[in-house]
Amino acid sequence: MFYKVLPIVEKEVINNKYFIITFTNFEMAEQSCPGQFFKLKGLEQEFPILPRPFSVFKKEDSKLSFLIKVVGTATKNLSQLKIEERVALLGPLGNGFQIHNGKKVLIVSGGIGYAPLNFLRDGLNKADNEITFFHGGKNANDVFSKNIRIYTEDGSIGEKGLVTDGVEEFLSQNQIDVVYTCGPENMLRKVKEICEGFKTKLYMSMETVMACGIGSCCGCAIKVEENGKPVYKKVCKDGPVFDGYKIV
Amino acid sequence: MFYKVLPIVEKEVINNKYFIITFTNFEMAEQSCPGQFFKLKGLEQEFPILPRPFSVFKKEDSKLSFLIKVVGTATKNLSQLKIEERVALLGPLGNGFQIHNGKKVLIVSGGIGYAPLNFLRDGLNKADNEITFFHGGKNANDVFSKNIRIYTEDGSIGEKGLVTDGVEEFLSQNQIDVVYTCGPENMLRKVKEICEGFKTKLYMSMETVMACGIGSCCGCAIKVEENGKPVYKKVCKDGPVFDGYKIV
Amino acid sequence: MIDFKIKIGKMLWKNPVTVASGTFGLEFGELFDISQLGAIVTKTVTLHPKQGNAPPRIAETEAGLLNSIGLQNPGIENFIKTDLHEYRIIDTNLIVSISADSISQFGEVIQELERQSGIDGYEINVSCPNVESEGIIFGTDNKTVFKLVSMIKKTTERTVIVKLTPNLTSIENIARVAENAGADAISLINTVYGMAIDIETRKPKIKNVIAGYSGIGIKPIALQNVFRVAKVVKIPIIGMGGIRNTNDALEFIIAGATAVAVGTQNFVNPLSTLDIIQGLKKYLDEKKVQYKDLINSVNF
Amino acid sequence: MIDFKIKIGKMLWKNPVTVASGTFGLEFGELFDISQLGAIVTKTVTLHPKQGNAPPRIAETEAGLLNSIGLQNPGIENFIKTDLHEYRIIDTNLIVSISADSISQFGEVIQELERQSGIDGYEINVSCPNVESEGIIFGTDNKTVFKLVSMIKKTTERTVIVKLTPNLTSIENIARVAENAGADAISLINTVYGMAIDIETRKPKIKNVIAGYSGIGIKPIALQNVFRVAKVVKIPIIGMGGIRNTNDALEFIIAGATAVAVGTQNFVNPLSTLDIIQGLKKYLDEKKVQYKDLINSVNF
Ligand SMILES: Cc1cc2nc3c(=O)[nH]c(=O)nc-3n(C[C@H](O)[C@H](O)[C@H](O)COP(=O)(O)OP(=O)(O)OC[C@H]3O[C@@H](n4cnc5c(N)ncnc54)[C@H](O)[C@@H]3O)c2cc1C
Ligand SMILES: Cc1cc2nc3c(=O)[nH]c(=O)nc-3n(C[C@H](O)[C@H](O)[C@H](O)COP(=O)(O)OP(=O)(O)OC[C@H]3O[C@@H](n4cnc5c(N)ncnc54)[C@H](O)[C@@H]3O)c2cc1C
Ligand SMILES: Cc1cc2nc3c(=O)[nH]c(=O)nc-3n(C[C@H](O)[C@H](O)[C@H](O)COP(=O)(O)O)c2cc1C
Ligand SMILES: Cc1cc2nc3c(=O)[nH]c(=O)nc-3n(C[C@H](O)[C@H](O)[C@H](O)COP(=O)(O)O)c2cc1C
Ligand code: FES
Ligand code: FES
Repeated sequence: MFYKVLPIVEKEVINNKYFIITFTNFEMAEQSCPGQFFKLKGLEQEFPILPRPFSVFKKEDSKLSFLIKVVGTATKNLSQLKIEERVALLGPLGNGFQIHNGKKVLIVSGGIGYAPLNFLRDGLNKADNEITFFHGGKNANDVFSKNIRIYTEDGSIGEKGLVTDGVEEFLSQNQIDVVYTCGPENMLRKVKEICEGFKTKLYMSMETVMACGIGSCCGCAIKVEENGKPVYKKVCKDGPVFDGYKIV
Repeated sequence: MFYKVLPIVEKEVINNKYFIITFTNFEMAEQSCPGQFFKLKGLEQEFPILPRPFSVFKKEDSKLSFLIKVVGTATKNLSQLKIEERVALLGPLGNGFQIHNGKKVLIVSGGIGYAPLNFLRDGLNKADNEITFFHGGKNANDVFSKNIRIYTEDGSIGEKGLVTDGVEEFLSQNQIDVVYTCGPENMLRKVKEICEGFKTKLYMSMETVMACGIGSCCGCAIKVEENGKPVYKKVCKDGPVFDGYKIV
Repeated sequence: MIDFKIKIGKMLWKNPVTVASGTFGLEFGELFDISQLGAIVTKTVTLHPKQGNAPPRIAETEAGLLNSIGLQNPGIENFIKTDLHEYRIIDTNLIVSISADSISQFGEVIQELERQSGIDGYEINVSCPNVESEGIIFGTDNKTVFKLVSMIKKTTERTVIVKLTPNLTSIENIARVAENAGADAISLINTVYGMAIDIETRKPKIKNVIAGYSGIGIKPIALQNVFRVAKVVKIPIIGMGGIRNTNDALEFIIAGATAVAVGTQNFVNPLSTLDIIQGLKKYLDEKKVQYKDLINSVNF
Repeated sequence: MIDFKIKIGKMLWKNPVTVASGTFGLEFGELFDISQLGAIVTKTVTLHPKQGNAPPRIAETEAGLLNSIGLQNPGIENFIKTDLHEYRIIDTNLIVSISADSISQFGEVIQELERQSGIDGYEINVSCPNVESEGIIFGTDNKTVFKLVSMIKKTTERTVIVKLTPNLTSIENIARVAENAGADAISLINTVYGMAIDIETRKPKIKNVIAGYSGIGIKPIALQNVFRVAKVVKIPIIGMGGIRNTNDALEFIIAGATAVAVGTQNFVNPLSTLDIIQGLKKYLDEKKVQYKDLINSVNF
């Protein structure tokens, strides 16, 4: 974990909702694993106050990229930064995805949930997993790769429907060991329901509002089952990836 | 007095401290007199909260220009706006300079105090006054016109010294009816001292922190002598121009 | 057609939006038709003229405003001769904000105003020191508030609104006391005590040192005060503190305010009250909610 | 060489900068050498483990942060077994923040801690309800504070700091009471009550509804509290509330704080305490002032 102020070295605007920014830092990149995240804040941007958490989307040598969706002020502010402008980064943070070797895995991604799963895919590939990647979005604007199975609510690209429709079908026809997922709450709930039926392993990346991001403030509590009892865990430190079946 | 959101139609960066922005609005321009001011705030700029007061620097038909010095956050924010970006304007506000006809007048300007005096000069010209214009600044960067008598503290342009040095000399050699002045507090105090000796009329444009700008909040109080007694006047409404001898 | 007429005491407001005392004046009439407001609250007036505090009286902080105007006002007699004449012909409710040094002086001010027509209500500003009890702020002392409000209620048939200060341990207690003493409504919050220092000169940014803090920085504080008071009183609440726009106003209404007042934001956008009136209409329309169902509707 | 060693009770601090309870933890040690701080204040610990409040516990407002963590902590026994072991080897002052439901429970916590070495002081967090007196917040009741602090002073030789809540009518009174009861220092302010509502869902943004407001939006409030307390007590004050940088820290010191604590800003820039230590040195150097001459030096 490091705190550094770095200039943006690359910026790619995907469409008016999504963009990618890239930083170069050897130490930060070296330590980053799939599922981990950074807190980011434009150096000159006073408000909103809290740096926001973003998953590592891609790592290439010393380069770290973040895929960001504009949803409110902090993300809008970040979207307005230009190459060379400076961002304060804290990370890598949290526990990433557990990567098994040589398994049959399914990745289920919804909307911006794609960000950590994109990086995860690289990790899974290196560990000789057989990967199927499902991604769902509202429309073509929410799709970041064509190389995977796509569902959109309006059918503007890929299949029309919810990504979870495809998951159900796929799991009933394929023997899958592990499911990795990240996306909106409703989708996660549905994925969990489906996976329960098929008894796959299930890793879920969760979101809560964060303050410190490093486990000090207890702000990011989430209720998780532990030894049969519900307890509060810290999404920033104990997660963001949890055993999906343990989320209360 | 109007409240309008207008796009910047012209912008001139004089140097890294000063810039001029121009708006077009017939009604606002029509009502504006020398010495009056507007409150300005970039429409998308939430903090600082209060719009800031700026004197009318130039009026040409429907065009209103402001000469602005970057001193803190609000002025920095304004300096970063580009043509077409929108600014909320409230004005014209306050009582401007009283303009007499056919007098011998001296204008004494210090730093950004030049802004209202530049517009004043046009008004005085129309009323057949014989004008001498003294301007002082720290260095060449604080000088906006070469057509006048310049003093700089470092001597980088014009005479080396304080503008008030020149005023003393000038008044002792010339019969002047009216002195108009705007600038830093020390300068105003000195100008007053000098003018007292020569019994000229003296109009001073004053600055205080302002909230409403229209006379409602009593926030901009300044102590002024009235009927021999000190009373609080509102710089935004009773001023910003006052009889210089009455400032306590 | 959205209907959001509300009742505050004996007053019927055409909409729930007004202005916070001291942040508004007749000057705004040059910018818009101020009869469109649900009510107008005047600057606080006192028995005798007050010249106000020494400047600087205003300073901006990172997220709000500090002020220490010191209730500058021409005194009740001049107020009646000048401003009141103009205010009373404006076709909306007129609420005169008043303050005094002692309970009896409050009485004198009200008596003067009772002789005048065109006034619909009084807002009792209790955020100032009571010379009769060692300068303790009226609004922090339950007994004094009870006596004061009871006395005023006996003196007038007009609507009596008590404006609370947030600078105390229990806003609920003082609100209950005001209600029990007969207050028709409560408005809150007045400014929060605040201070700022210029580190170069080491001077306080406000000459009077401790000042009143207003604006967006106090919104969370104001909201919780409104919410807590709404739980313990039945009379309507006029909520204020940092309201800038429709969304801010909605938070106050949901928290328990029947009406909202705009203060500091009048200095930023003098038309913001109108924007809020429009914005509330739009929200009610889009959400298909009745205004009265929105008030005090926190969804736990 | 700038010397700004200060004394807080029996503690000698190498510089006047610490952290606000609950906003810091051993994790920061991965980012910088936390022995550079004048002192470390732990999260508040209680006798029994506390699971904390239901989420959401954190929400950002326009100019600050709302939190309602609910004092989540592993309880004193686990604290001693885990965190304390790591804290005590760090070469700076260790202040354990404690809270309890009753005076006697405060006593039990202190007794546990008294058996442990490596602790330099206690910060008594009195911003929570006292079950023995109908849930009234300890820190708003003069008598309770007097009893509590007197009891603690009898139990320990270590430095006792009382951390005040600003949510009361007179911070001066409670500060005086704490001093009279023997407190070695006062720290202030704890969070201000605040609230925010999501207007789409009408849900409170914090599950627990009323929360603690911190960050830059409370700075003017914190400053005036420090200023007022500095006028009435002789013991040192640890000032906090919205401090982000050297300039903010200087305001507190000029207002009367002997030391400053950084809270919410730790979430923004985890190294801000170090920046402030450096910045203060630079200011003293440039202005050629002694640190002690800066404390409580408002220039009227
Ligand atoms: C572990 C983690 C990884 C994430 N990875 C990505 C990513 O790779 N790409 C991406 O676009 N988004 C990601 N997010 C979500 C991203 O953090 C939010 O979209 C962002 O904080 C919104 O800020 P805003 O000011 O633009 O919006 P706001 O208007 O402030 O908030 C919109 C929503 O964002 C969330 N949010 C607000 N403040 C915080 C905070 N302090 N901490 C966390 N969430 C907050 C809340 O759910 C809120 O309702 C991630 C979140 C978490 C917790
Ligand atoms: C009637 C009048 C006319 C003016 N005309 C011009 C002009 O033509 N060009 C120009 O560059 N400047 C002018 N000024 C000064 C200008 O308003 C300030 O420089 C500006 O407000 C600074 O804002 P800031 O945020 O950049 O700086 P800050 O860091 O906020 O403040 C720097 C200084 O600006 C002043 N200031 C701060 N807030 C306010 C406020 N709300 N109202 C008034 N002053 C404030 C204070 O003296 C403060 O110390 C005028 C001021 C007044 C009162
Ligand atoms: C400049 C100024 C002057 C004020 N004068 C008064 C006053 O005379 N009487 C009063 O009851 N409140 C006064 N207030 C308080 C406001 O009415 C209001 O309660 C407070 O500012 C909170 O609202 P806001 O955050 O929207 O400004 C004043 C506030 C400001 C900013
Ligand atoms: C997330 C969070 C947790 C806190 N927990 C505690 C706590 O356990 N004990 C305590 O005395 N104060 C606690 N506080 C209050 C801070 O110590 C501090 O008094 C307050 O936040 C004001 O300082 P700031 O504005 O710099 O954050 C907490 C504050 C925050 C933001
Ligand atoms: S955000 Fe602070 S503990 Fe997770
Ligand atoms: S700024 Fe409000 S009266 Fe002048």
